[in-house]
Parts: sequence; C-alpha cells; structure tokens
Amino acid sequence: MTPNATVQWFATGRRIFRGRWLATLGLAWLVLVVLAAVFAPLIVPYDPLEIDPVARLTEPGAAHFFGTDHFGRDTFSRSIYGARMAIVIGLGSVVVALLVGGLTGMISAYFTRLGAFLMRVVDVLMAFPALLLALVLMTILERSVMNTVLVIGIVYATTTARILFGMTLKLKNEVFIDAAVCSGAGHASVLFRHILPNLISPLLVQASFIFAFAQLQAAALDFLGLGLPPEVPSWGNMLSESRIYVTRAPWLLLFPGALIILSVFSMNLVGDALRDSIDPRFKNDIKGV
Amino acid sequence: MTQSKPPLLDVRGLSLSIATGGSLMPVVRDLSFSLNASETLGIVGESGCGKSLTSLAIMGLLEGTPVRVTGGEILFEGRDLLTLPARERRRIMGNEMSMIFQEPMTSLNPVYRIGDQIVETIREHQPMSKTAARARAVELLRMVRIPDPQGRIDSYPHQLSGGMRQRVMIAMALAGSPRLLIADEPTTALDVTVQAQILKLIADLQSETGMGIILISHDLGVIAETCDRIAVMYRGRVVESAQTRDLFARMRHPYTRGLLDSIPEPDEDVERLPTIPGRVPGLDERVDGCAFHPRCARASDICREQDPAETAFGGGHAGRCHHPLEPDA
Amino acid sequence: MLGYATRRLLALIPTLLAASLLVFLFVHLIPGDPAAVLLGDTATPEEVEALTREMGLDAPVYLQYLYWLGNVLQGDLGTSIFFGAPVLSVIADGAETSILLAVMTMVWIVILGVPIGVVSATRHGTWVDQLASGGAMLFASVPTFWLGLYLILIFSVSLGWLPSSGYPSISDDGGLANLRYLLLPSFTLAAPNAALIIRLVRASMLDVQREDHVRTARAKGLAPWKVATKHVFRNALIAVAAAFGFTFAALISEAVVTETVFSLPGIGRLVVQSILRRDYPVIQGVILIIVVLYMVINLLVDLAYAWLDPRVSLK
Amino acid sequence: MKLNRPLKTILAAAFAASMASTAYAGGTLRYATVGEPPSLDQHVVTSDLATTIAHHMFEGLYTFDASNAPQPLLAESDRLEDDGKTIVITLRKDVTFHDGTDMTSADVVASLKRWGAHGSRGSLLFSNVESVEATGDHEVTIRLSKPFGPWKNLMAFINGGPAIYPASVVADAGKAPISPENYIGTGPYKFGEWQANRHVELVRFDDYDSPSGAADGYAGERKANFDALRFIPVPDVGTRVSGLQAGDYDYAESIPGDLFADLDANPQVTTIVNGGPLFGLVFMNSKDGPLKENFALRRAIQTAIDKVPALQVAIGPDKLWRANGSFLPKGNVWYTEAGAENFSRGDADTARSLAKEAGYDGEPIKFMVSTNYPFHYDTAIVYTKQLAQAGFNIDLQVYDWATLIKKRAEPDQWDLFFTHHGFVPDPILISVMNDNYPGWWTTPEKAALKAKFTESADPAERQKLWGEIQSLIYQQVPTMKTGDVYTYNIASTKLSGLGEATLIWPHFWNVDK
Repeated sequence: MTPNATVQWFATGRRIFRGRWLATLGLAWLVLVVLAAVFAPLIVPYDPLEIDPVARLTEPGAAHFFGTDHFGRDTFSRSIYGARMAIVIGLGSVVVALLVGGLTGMISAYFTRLGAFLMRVVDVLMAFPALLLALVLMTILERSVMNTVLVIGIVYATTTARILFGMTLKLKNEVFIDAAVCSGAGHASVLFRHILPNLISPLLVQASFIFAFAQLQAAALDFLGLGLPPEVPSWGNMLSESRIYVTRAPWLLLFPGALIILSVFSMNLVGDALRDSIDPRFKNDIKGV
Repeated sequence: MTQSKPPLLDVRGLSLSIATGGSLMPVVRDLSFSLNASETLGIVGESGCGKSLTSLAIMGLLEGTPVRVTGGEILFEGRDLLTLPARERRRIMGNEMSMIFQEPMTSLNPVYRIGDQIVETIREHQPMSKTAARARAVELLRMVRIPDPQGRIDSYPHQLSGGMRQRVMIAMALAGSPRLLIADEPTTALDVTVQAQILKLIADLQSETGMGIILISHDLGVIAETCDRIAVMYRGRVVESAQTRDLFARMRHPYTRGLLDSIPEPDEDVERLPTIPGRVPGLDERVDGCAFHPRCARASDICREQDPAETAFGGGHAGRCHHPLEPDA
Repeated sequence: MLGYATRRLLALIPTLLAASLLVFLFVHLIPGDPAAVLLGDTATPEEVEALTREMGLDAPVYLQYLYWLGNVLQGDLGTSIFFGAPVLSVIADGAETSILLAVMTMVWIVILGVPIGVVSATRHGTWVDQLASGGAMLFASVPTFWLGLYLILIFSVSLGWLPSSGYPSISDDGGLANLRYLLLPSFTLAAPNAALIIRLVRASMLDVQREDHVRTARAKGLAPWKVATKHVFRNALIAVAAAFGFTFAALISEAVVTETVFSLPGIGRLVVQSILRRDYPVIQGVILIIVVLYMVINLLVDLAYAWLDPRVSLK
Repeated sequence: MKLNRPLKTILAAAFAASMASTAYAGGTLRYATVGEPPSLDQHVVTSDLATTIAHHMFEGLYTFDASNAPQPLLAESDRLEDDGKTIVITLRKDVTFHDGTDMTSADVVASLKRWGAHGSRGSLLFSNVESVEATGDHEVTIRLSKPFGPWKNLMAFINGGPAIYPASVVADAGKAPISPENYIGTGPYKFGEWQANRHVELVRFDDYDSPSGAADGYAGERKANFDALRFIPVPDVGTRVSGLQAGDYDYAESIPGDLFADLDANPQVTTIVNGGPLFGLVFMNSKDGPLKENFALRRAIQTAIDKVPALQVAIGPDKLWRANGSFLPKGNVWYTEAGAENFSRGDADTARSLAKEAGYDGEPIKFMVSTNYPFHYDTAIVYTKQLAQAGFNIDLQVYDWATLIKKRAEPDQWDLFFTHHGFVPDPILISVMNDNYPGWWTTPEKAALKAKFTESADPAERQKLWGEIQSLIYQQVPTMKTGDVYTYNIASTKLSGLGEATLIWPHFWNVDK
C-alpha cells in the first residue's frame, strides 16, 4: 500500500468512526481478536488440546487465567485459539455467501432471462427454514470446519443474492453503465469493472453483518451438536460442552460467552457505522441486525 | 393611522439560525414585516433565502429541525407566538392560522382518505360529531370547487390529480376558518393552467373570508399577480419591500431587478433569457458587506465592506442597498 | 382480492414441487439407517435389512419420492418410522407448542420492540435513543442458548418464579395457566428478534418523520403523540408489517435451540430428534409444512400491504 | 365426526381453566427422561429407557430380587424334568390384563413364541427350544433340545425380554413393534397416552393384583401410589437438573458425574446411584482392516491404554466409577479377575514394541465415536491421546449415534468403535457374545467355550467357564472394557420409598410423594 493510499484509508476510517465512540471501541475489540488469532501460539500458556485429568475444573487463578474445563484443558488458551475459529468461520461464511450469493444476484440482475430462473430458485431456497436446512445439511456433510463454513455461507447466500440483485438492478439503469455498454465493454467487463466497484461499500456492510450472524449460527449448531467437530476449540464448542457446568464451574460459560457476545456486538456496531456511511441509495437494502 | 387594533401578524426582528455541531449559523437575520386582515403579502426570493424557514417559524413547525429562533418576536393579533405554551400554540395552528405546502403530492398522508384527514383537522379544534364534521368537510370541498365532493370525500390522495390534491390541502387549511393563511409555493409543482386556477381560488376565498395571506414564491410573476405587498428576500434578509404597484413602478434593488428579468415572457425566446449571474453563496460561506455584492454589477468598495442599512424610499417602500437603482418610470 | 389470492396460490404449485423434491433429496442424503436406529444396539444385520424392506426404504429413491409425493398430494405425509403414527398427527402434537411459542414471542416482540422503537425514533439522537439502539443490538448479539440457560438459572432455580422447562398442553391440567411455561422461552426467542423490530421501527419512523405529510399533520395543530401514532407510526407500519410476517415464519424453525434448552415439545425439537433418529417422513413433513407456511405468510404479507397501504393494488 | 387435535386442544383449553381436576389428586410422578423410547414393546426393543417406562406396565414370568437372583412374578412355581431338558411353569391364577381378561397359559405361550421368533434376546433361549405348549389353563411346558442354564435369568430380564401380552395382541404380531393402542399388560400401571415429543403417561391399574411377599428388588409386593406416571423427554441434561431443582420434575435420570457432589449436598435433592453399573466397550473389527485376526496388534492397543484418567475425565467423582476389569461388578456371582491383569496397563513403551512385533507400520486406525453420549466422546479423546503416545496413528471419526450404528454395520468403514453396555444378569447377554454383533468375533476358541457355557446348567461350572471366556476376551481382544460407570439419578426429597440404589431401572411402585 502506498503511503498515499494509507493516508486515504485513515481519512475514510476517521470519517466513518468520528463521533461514534461505541463503534470505535468495537473496532478496537475486533482488532484485538484478530491479533489474538494471528499470534495465538505466542500468547497461550498451554496447548489448548492438552488434557490434564488432575487439574480438571480448576477455578480461574494465576496458573489458569480462565480456569480449566472437565478435561483439565486451559480455558484461556482455548479462548485464544477460539478467536482463530471465530475469524475462520466469519471470513469463510462471508466468502461463501458473497461468492455464491453475490454472483447469483449480480448475474440475475444483469442477464434478465437467466435471472428470472435463478431468482426463482433463490425464492424456493428462501422458503426453507434456515436453521433446519443447516441442521439437515450438517448431518449429510458431517461435522467439520469446512462444512460448517459452507453451510452457514450458503444459508446467507440467499439473502445476499436478493440484496445484490436489487442493487445491481438499480445500477444497471444508470447513465454511466449505459455509457460503458455503448462504448463496447463486454458483459464481464461491465459487471466487474463498472458495476462491482460501486457495490464494494454496501458489500462490505453486508459482509460485516454476515460475519456477526455466522458466529451466532455456528454457536447454535455447536450447541445442537452439529457444528464444528467437538475437539476444535471454538467459543461455541466451549459453551456447548460446558453447559452442564453452569453452576459447578461458571467460568466455563462466562468467559467464552462474553467473548462471543462482545465480538458479535462489536461487529454489529462496526457494520452499523459502515452502513450509515454508504450510498443512501443502498442503505435500506441491507437490514443488518 | 390608528393603532387601536394590532395588525393580524407582526414579525419583529426575527432571527433564525441552524445549529451545526456546537455553533449556530444565522439563516434569517433581523426580519420584520406586518400583515393586516384581507391583505396579501408576497415573499419572494431564490431557494435558500430563508423564506420557507420564516413561514415554518411563524407556523411553529421548526421543532424537529436543526433551526432555532435566536431573536425577535412573532405577534399574531398581539400575542407573541414564540412565548406561547405549546398547547396554546397548537390551538392556533390549523385553526386560526393555517398553511398549505408546495408538494400536494406528498403533503397529504397517503394511507388515509382525504375526508378523514379533513375531519381530523375539524375535530381537533371544534367539538363536533363525526357526521357533522363530515358534512362540514363536504362543504369545505365544495368551497374549494371540487366537483362531486360527496363522491370524492372517500378518495385516497393517490386517486386525485395534483391540482385536486392542492384543493384538498386548501380545504383542510380552511377547516378552522383561519384568519391567516400561509401558502408556501402553493403552485410550483402544478401545471401552468392549474396554477392559475389555484391562485384564483385563493384570491376568491380571501375575498369571501377576509383572511390575511402570506404567499411565498420564488416566482415574482406569481407574486405580482396576487399580492398587495411584496417583500424580496436575499440570504435571510428582506432587501426590498413595497406595495406591489410601487415595487414594479420603482424597483430600487438590483436583485429585485434581476428577479424580474428572469421571468419569461410568453413570446420571448427562452434561450436568451437573462439570469442573475453567479449563485447564492452557501450558508457556511462568509460574505462581508452586502450579501449580494459578489453577483451585483453595481458593487463598489463600500458594498464589499459595509452591510447596507435599511433605507426608506417613501410610501412604505424600503430597501437595503448602497447603490439603489434610480426610480425610473 | 380473492382472485389475486387464488392466482398466487396456484403460482405456488411449481415452487412447492421444487421444494418437495429438494426436501426429499436432502433428507435421503442423510447417512444412517432408520431401521438400525429403531431396532437398537443388539439387532443383527439381517433383522435390520428385513425391517428396511418392510418400511419400503429399499426401493429406488425416485420411486420412493413419487410414492411419497402421491401421498402428500392426497394429504398424507406418511407414517413416522419412530412413533409408528401418522406424520401429520405427530406434527400436530408439536404444533400447539410451536404456534403458541411463536405467538407469545410475537407478543414480546410487539410489546418490547414497538414502544422502544417508537421512543427511539421520536427521541432520535438523544441518550434514550442511544441506550435503546445499543441495548437492542447487544441483545441481538447474545447466543440464544446462553441467554436461556441463565434465565432458567435466575427465574426458575434461584427465584422459583417460573417453570424451568417443558410445556404441558393448555388442554392439560392447569389450562391457560400453563402458558406460564412459555414465558421464559418466548422471551429468549424474542430477544434477538425484538432487536430487529426495534431497529426497523426506528428506521422506518425516522424515514416517515421526514415526509411532508407529517409536517402537514403538525401544521394542523395535532398533539405530538397523535402525530407520532396516527401519522408516523401508522405509515411506518407498512414497512414493519413484512418483518412481522417473516419473523413469525422464521420463529417456527428458529425455535429449535430454544425448544432444546427449555425442553419444549415443539416442532423444532421434533426435527432435531427426528434427524437423530433418522425419522425421514417426519423431517420431510415438517420442512415441507414450514415451506408452505412461509409461502402462505408471504402471501398474507402482500395482502397486509394492500390493506395497510391503499396505494398498493393487487394484480 | 372426529375432531382433530388442535381443535380439541382449543376446545379443551376453553374449559380447562374452569374445570377443577380431581384426576391427579393422588399425584402424578413427573420423570424427566433422556429422550423418547422407540417403542415400549419389550419383546423387540432393548432400550433401557423403554424398560424404565414399560416395566410398570408389562410383567414377565420372573423378575429379579435385590441380589439379582430371579424370582417368580407371573409364574407361581416351576420344576425341571428330563435332566433339565423340560421346564414346567405353573402360572398365578389371579392375574388380570389391563383389558379385563384373565391371563391364561394361552397368552403366555403366544408371548413366549413371539419373543422366541422375533425378540432381541429370545433367540438365545429359543435356539434350544423344541416346543412351548400349554399343558393346562395355568401351566406351560417348554421342551429344550439340550439343557440351557441361563433360562430363568433370560426370562427375568424384561428388557428385550418375554413380557406377557394377551394372545389376541401377539398372535399376529411380527418383528415390528406393536403399536401403543395394543399396550396391554398385567402391571400396576396401564398405558395412558403417548404424545409424541411431550410425554408418555401411564395410569394406575385399579384391578391390579399384586404378587405376595415383602418387596425385594423388583420382586414381592407392588403397590401403585401415584395416579399417573408421566415420562417427559428432557434431552438436555442441564435442563433436567435445573428442572428438578425448580420443582418441575420429581425425578430425573442420567446426571453427569461432575454435578454429583453439589447435588448430593443439596438438601432439596436426593441422589440415587444405580446398582448395576454400565460399562463402555471399544469394539475391534474382526472382519476387515488391520485388526482382523491380528490379536497381537490388538493386545498392543490394549496395553497402551490406562483406563483411569479417561474415567476421571469422563465421569468425575471416584464414587461413580471403578477401573474394574471383570465384565460383571464385584459382588456379583459372575465376578472374576481372569485375564483382568491386562485391563489397564497404560504402558506406552511395551505397547510400541508389541505393535512393532505385530507388524504395525503406522497405518491409520479408524476409531468411530459418537457425541450423543458425552462419556463416549470424552473417553475416546483420552484414549486417542494415549494411543498416539504409543505410536499409533489414530483417525478419530466423530459421528452422531445414528450415523455410527449405520457405519459400524459396514466392516470396511471402521477399525474401532465406542459403545456402552448396560448391566446384564447373565454374561450370555453381553453383546460381544453375539456372533452377529458388529466386530463379528467368531473365532473357533470362542465358539467352543460358548457352546459349553450355554449347555451347562450347573452354576459353579458356568462361573468357571465364564472366567475362561473372559480370559479369552483379554487375549483375543474383540472388545475392550473401559471400566464400570455407576450412573445416578436425582429425585425430589418429597419422594419416599425410593431406596438407596436403583437395581437396574428405577421403579415407582411402592414409591409415594
């Protein structure tokens, strides 16, 4: 990134977050989560998978900041690695939803005949109860990080397709697109070089909400025993495994619970701030929380 | 001149400002005028000159906007509206004084029948049964020359044409038999033929009821046709005011001249229509001296340095200009 | 309007056929064998195979689909493998819980979401608004089961005010008072959805507040509360109505987690259990019914639009 | 006209508030179960949950007393003739079915025949049965091809066992479970209703004639104090615990070990430890894959594992588990330490060299486990760690239970899988003894010992033979026992008459609130 671009980024950021101290705090928290995820191996005092039957259900203290679970695994270390899973799930779901849903929506709006069919398919899928569909898909595909990301991504792909369909339709009729078509630009070029750049900021907003929702969906799937493989240290798995310890070892629910809530809340705040700063034409297309 | 009865409306030194962040930005400065019953005052100016804000201030509709009254008083039959408790003031609004707006398309609530909207106004101010109020609404619709008022009373706004909707707005404004009617660009959104009908209707209603009218428009032509007196506003100030005949006979302010010149004559070639050069400076731009000087051909050094004070030209004709035009014939 | 509704219902047929095919395929892709689950740990492969044959699960999948579809068209969703009872009656057993839970959740959403949204909009920009909007978003960020767990702990175990779990039918001993069993679950389920409604009510009211006709209403001398309810909220309702409809449709399936935490005999938990038991006919039946419900609600939302907004005409 | 249920519900709701209900004045017992049973038909279903409900409703000819010895229930007496090849059972004459008809030998014969033909455990006995005949209104004669020692234990074990149904119900019933409207038994409670997902309700059978004698285990007097027993599925364990604490349930089953200390100390909660332990089993594939016929490699795996840490992690308090190598618990007549020295070696180095000798070269070993039972999963996690330390390449595959039981039927899909086994009164009922059970342990050595074991009617000889079989299990390792788990249930302190421990399944006759 050139220094100039960096300056511009900062300026944009300042404009979006100015006067929004809560959203700024949210952004700061998310940065912290990303740092924890990236440097997890350097931060953690224990291997998150290391079993220690002697130290099981230890209260939070100097040896174990967040205590230990019923395997005697260090909750703090697992929480830090949980940040990794949160990022993987969030980003993964966003990528799947935007790729599958975004492309479907854009193409449907651009090629009207194909679009009529594709959007009909999207309609059918939208009629499916999202969580139940996710449960059935997870049972078919079996539990894995990849499959969880895929399933959550696909569930949000339908709404993303709808939103992108609407926004592309609006843009398609604008003068500059006509101009591009008249000057002989190909379909791909019009879609990706002329329409897409105008959709980047609303897409970013949609992405931030998907990121937040995906955390809750993944936690719900974990709770129902159909999410990430149980050995994966994710916040959802930690909660799900420890739910019986709510009175016996409350730290097992409080710490990962607080981490999920804070992260989802932060992402929602940031998404909200982003939404207020985007093109008013698209503001009402993205519902968010 | 007897002062036994106060004028219908007397605006004295009214100042309005927009609150932005921590600071106040003046938009209307030291505005004064008065209006008697049966009289029509025209306020004319380009958009952004503060004429609409002035009308909102008089109606008490500034609440919810960032605009604040920072000085002056608005006397309605001697009572200062600005110091009146909200409840008292609402008793006057829509009753003793009422207002019609520029956009008849959007000024009516699309989800209610027009009859219900008129009835709502009537019953808000007069204890009346629903049936009686409905009969009164039919009568009002008849007053504003809506054909088949019995049939139309149950229409939704979107089922009516623009002119019809504006008639409904007027009917609604007349519900309380107001003594003051403020009409903010009532015809701007309408076809030329409909425009004339509406203006005629307002004039007819005035002669029937004797109410005072403030007509706000950017169109000097419209104003000239209907008003007894005219106030020309520029950037939050009245720059020239006079009896209509007097103003057109002896135009003193270069801005008024410019406005007049930009009215198209029916036989004139539109392309050669003169316009006032430049644009109205933005509110956040600071202009020293006379606010009009950047666009004024007659501007001199004093115009750039000193804000001109109001000069009386005689016969109720007054203006703010260092270099007023010569009163020609 | 009747003609419109009929046309719309007819247009649903191809969509429903597509949906039914998808449902069937998805369900039959689930690995596992209902016969094996039913017979338990000690069954021999021969016994499992015999039962599979008996249940008709050894036929080619497309034949199974056509057979199932034929029955569905006659209003027969098949027989539950696990319960041995008609799927429709198994679903009907859960329907009472699910519908009452959804209705009570909607009540929470309305009594929490609408007033807070209205206050938030009328006090736009003040601390009240910030507290309400921030609070709504915070509630929407809490995992449902986590919230439910703590509500049980506080209101049932510690305070003993409300039942912790289960739901005896209102036709059972106790009658309508049994609805208290649904108070905590419906609140849990309402929390994130109420947040959505708060934000939607607030946003639509802010949009409407800027409209000219609201100024007209104020110019009439109407009291602020009359303007807010009769003119602003009434018009904002048009945008909110759709959200109400879709929220209701989504609640039936979103309730899965809540029904699990509170051990409610609703349709959501029925599906989860049926997936675990590989009770194909029940899974198919429930999903199909929810799809139909969604589409009917879609239609109702459109009808509601026409009713709320005279500008909309149904064609 | 038939009313559909929702309509009925609404109508009922309209009246419910005003109707004072007296039906439950004597009280309903509310029992929070782990789920719903597939069916209550005891002949074909072996679910423990089904038996917990059904044994209030269905009775067999025999049952167990507190020391797990079979005692007559619907039978009055019996005698063996013809060197144990003929069994003559005399029935009680005062027994009435829930439909009001008297129980006769015709009902017993029909029930035994169906159980023998289709029942899960019936074939064990009936592979030796030549005929079952009514030899009087209240006398049944069973002829065997050769003596069969465990016959009475099998008949007393109601789970997957010979419950007595009316002949009219069983005559045409096949393998498929009989439907709820045909749940007609002789027990102190009769079938009330089954609302899918909501509850199974049994109501008191007022014409019940109790067996005589003091209550002893399941034997002796049975007195129904509750008007109704309501079994409510509460699959989430946390909800079962908080529901009982909140007073929404009177009894809740299968509670995690880690909560034992807290609950035991809670004055509002009674804890009831189950007398018969269950035990985890890791089956090895004898039909396919690297473990097929490679007993040395299997012993290497067995040697690598230390069962204690897994029990600590999976169960918790010492009181609730025993690192016991005998397949039946201490104090039981079948207890033997034969071969048990290899139960829990936990010797990674020896295991490594044993594996090398057995030709193991690091190929992946597929280990299937389900998360539906937390203790399976927790134990498997610990074992996987231990095996990895001994150089085994374990591919842990986590499935839901339904997928696991589908996959384990396919020999090429797995090498190890985890399951558990309930307490059984006779080792012949242990799944590994069944040649068809996944794992398919069918070595000639097993066949020979098993034949001798079933033919013998002499208790001492049978005990000795079982010791030899258990040794063989530790040598050929068709399965690994993971240790005894004493599950426990919790009850409201308002309940009286529960006793200190549960025999196998909790029972609620002679219990009051």
